[in-house]
Amino acid sequence: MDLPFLLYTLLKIVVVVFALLTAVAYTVWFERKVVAHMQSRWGPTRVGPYGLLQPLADVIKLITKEDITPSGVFRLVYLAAPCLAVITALLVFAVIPFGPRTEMGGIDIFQITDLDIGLLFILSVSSMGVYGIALAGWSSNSKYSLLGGLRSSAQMISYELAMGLSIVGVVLLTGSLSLRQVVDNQSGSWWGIIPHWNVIPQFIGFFCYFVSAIAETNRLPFDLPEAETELVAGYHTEYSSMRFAMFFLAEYTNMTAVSCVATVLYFGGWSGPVFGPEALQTVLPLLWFFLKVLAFLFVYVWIRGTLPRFRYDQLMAFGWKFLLPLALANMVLTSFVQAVRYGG
Amino acid sequence: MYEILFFVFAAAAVGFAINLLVQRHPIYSAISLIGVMASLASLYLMLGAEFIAAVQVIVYAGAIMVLFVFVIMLLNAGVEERTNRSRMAKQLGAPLVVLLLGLLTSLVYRNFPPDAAVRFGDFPGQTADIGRRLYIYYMLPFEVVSILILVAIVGAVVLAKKET
Amino acid sequence: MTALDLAAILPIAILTITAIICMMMGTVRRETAASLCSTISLTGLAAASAAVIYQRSYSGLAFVDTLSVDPFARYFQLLFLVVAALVGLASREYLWREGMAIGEYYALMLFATAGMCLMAAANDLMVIFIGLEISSLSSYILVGMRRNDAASSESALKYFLLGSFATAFFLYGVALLFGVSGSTKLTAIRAFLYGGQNAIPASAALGKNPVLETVAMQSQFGFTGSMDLLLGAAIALIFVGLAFKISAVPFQAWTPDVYQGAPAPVAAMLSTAPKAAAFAAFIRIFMVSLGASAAQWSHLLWATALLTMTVGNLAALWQSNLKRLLAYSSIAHAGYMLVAFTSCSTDGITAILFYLAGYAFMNIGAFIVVTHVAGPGERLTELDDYAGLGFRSPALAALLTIFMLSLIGIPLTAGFFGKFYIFRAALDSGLLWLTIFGVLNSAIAAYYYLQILVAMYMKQPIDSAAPVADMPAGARTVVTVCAAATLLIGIQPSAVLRMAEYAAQWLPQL
Amino acid sequence: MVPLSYYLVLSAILFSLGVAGFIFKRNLVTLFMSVELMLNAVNLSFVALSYYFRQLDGQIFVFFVMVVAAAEAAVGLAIIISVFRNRQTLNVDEISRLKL
Repeated sequence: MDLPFLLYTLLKIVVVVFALLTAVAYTVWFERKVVAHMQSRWGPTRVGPYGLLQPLADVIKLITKEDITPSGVFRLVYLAAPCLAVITALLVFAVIPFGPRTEMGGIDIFQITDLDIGLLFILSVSSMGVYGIALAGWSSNSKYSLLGGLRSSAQMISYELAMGLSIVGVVLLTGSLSLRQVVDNQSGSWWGIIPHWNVIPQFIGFFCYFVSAIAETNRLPFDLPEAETELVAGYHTEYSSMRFAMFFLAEYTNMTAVSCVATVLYFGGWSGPVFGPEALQTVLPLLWFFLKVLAFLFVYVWIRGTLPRFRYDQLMAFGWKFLLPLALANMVLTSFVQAVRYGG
Repeated sequence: MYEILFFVFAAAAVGFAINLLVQRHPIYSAISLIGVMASLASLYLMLGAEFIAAVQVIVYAGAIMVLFVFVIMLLNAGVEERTNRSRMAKQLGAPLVVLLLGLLTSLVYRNFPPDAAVRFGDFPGQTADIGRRLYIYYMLPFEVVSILILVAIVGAVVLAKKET
Repeated sequence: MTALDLAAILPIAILTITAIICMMMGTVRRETAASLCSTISLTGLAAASAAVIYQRSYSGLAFVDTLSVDPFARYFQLLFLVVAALVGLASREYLWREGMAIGEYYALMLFATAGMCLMAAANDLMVIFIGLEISSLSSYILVGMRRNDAASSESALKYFLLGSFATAFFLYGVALLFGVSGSTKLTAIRAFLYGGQNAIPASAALGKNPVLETVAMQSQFGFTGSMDLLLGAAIALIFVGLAFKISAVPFQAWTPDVYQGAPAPVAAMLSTAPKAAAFAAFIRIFMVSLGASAAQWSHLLWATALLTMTVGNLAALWQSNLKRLLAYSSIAHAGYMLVAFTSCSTDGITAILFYLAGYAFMNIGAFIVVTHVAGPGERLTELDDYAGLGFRSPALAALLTIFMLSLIGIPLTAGFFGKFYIFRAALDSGLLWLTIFGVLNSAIAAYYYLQILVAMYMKQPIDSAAPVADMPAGARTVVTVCAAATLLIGIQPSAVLRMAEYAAQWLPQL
Repeated sequence: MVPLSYYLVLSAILFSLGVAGFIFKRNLVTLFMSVELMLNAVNLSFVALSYYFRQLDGQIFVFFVMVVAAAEAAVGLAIIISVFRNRQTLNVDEISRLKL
């Protein structure tokens, strides 16, 4: 392992994290604006043009607020839980390819690292995400937090199953766990019009993935862990200031991560029409990728603005009795088709 | 470089394992065990077992330990008390454990050829090969563990469900 | 999938499917569920037995050397199926009486049987491990199925904790054995230990790896001097894991508590089938793979056999609870079987197989009688509850007498020939002292079995003792069958003996 | 370059620590976690030996051990919950029948 490689990788990480944090801040703005317009309101308008500086103001507010650590909490875990939530959310981006392999000094600049087991890496990181929430709920030593934490850990392990199984369909089509190969496998089109995206053969898988992803990120209509009407604010009831902001950050980072993964797995990643001069050709894939992710974020917000919250038993029944069998059926069907196609 | 990494992760694993023993609250023990598992996953990576490393995190740390944490939270388990019996266990068990430790380590250390060394990248991870081997040579165990999982589901439901 | 593969997996597949059907019976009304489930499971067990018998025309290794089709496996599989049928039939009314989950009970029992069948036929430590876990997990759950009874769930917990602890030892032993030989296949390990060849099959090696040959060489050279120590550790650890399952001393501590807390029919099964399965794995691993180092492990067996017999019998002397007493007696009987195992000869193995069959009938019979006498909630299990049983219900007492006499080893019962073959095999192998201790132990054992007979026939019933109700049909059939089989084997042992001999002869000679 | 035996020694140490936990700890859940630690130690041995033989059987064994551990965890925790319902305690010593 040589030094330039290390430095380049570090640089990539810094850039991605910085861009990501900015993007997340603006996702909040985006959500507030979209929901507001859906409800015939204006949303943030005062800070900056169209309220564009609102995220900045929010960050400043959250940082400068007093950080209260309630007495009676399990201190170490209480302090570590939000960090855990953020770290696991950020780690997913280590394997996401943002564009085609573009080398600069022998190093791919559009992906931090291309793991052979990229998909498994994402699954393993997201399976660790539950600890941040569960431990936050437990360590707060408050009944609302505890119930929120319990709910969330049950919800997340339940929907993780459906998520993992729905991804298997894509793996079966690709024959690899590397995200770059998944995207490469989706290049080209049928009859020159319909792109080779996995969402077409795997629409059931995509549906399962997206629904369970929403549940995994604890977003509406699956946001029971923080259902304010029942549990005050769920697992982060006792948190304030920056620590609260970290949960907030983790949630939106997770949303972005899930959108990125959905784009890569089902919507051809960066693939899209590429034209024009060379510089444009390099940048266009990034733009397509960005637009696709943005579309997913819009769907997220749209769902939030439209659907009511599930009841807890409905949520569990939906996950176990509907989504899981559906994902299983999709997996069996896909493997059957693949076996017939490449039967030997 | 890799020597350092090995020693860092090995020390982390042992440290977390000792912490598991020392901590009085089960949730801290659980967190320590997660630490052990994460350190082991890194060691698996260094041994070229990428797939096992990922599965270690997904299954062990991400599913089994979540279940543990969940149950600890559900039962609201408190700090464990020390009772008379535990003192007795200590006096009887301590020499036994030390004996076991000494025997196992010396045996393993002495009897494996010292020139067998681990070089990173010598045995690159072969997830596809594992799959192929699993489905061809180990088809029977692979199919049969499904019975085991079914047993576990039935058992968990029978034992833990509410009275009807 | 070849015809051999199909024949090898067929009994297990039938059992699994039957179990799943039983599981779905949770949806029908409780009144019908019990008889329905027992009928279904009996049908399934009969079909599985037919499949086992059908296997006779095949032999060899199936599923790429992971499963062995041979008479040894078949003998054990038939034994498990018979035990499951007896226990299943006997617990029909019991489940209803105790308000337990019926469909799940039968399903778990069949799953456990499937796991044991797998253990008996496995040719790969991995498959043995999985079979062991299937049967153990099912047993843990069965033990704890009387959920509202603190004793039941506590004994399940104890069984579970110690069981998984022992499994970890077993696994570590497997890991070391894998380290020594480079394979988990029993036949490959045997080839390595006898021939000194590294057992990595050519198919396992990844073609693109030039290092492989040198590594294989290295390990071979590296091990020539020190293999014995590592192998010894592996044997000891595997021994610990399996000794727990057959409840050999000093790993017997769980047995009385678990048998006492478990539902009585489950205890009847635990004392026979899983023990037999553990013996099957034990014999197969040690005789097939580790035969080359028999000199090392036969000493271990000698000491364990002696301790197990003695501790089991001595502890049984002080018991007043019948379930506990039978538990200690089952420890002692495991000790007798270990005596035969110590001889490491075909005769010894034959004796174990024969003994297991006879023991299954007498012990299940005894446990079912105890189940019935215990009454609702299993309250009447003390020795005093049996006072005057000979007058209160003579038939029940007579049956229990047959089982007790057989457990003592009185002639004309299965127990007599069982002990006879065991001690003869031990004497033939020159284990004089062990035989003497064994006979002495049998004499001690007679005391506590006779104690029960004394209570039944020579003590006045306590006034408050309610008359024992008539035995329900299912249990009555089972007890009758068990008594008949005990006597039949005791009078005419040749049929079972021939089967046992045929099975034992299949094993490689040491 | 780390000698292979270091990995195996680490595995032996972790295994012994697991045994120690099983003997010394009093909380049921922690007891069970000690068993999990032992299984993890064994897994490390398998992976190291798999590397040593440059062959995947060891890793496949680990895969099965993980499945078994998951099944065991489900059943074990269900048993612990059912004991807790009857006894309202997780201390081994207070569960009278459990003479470990």
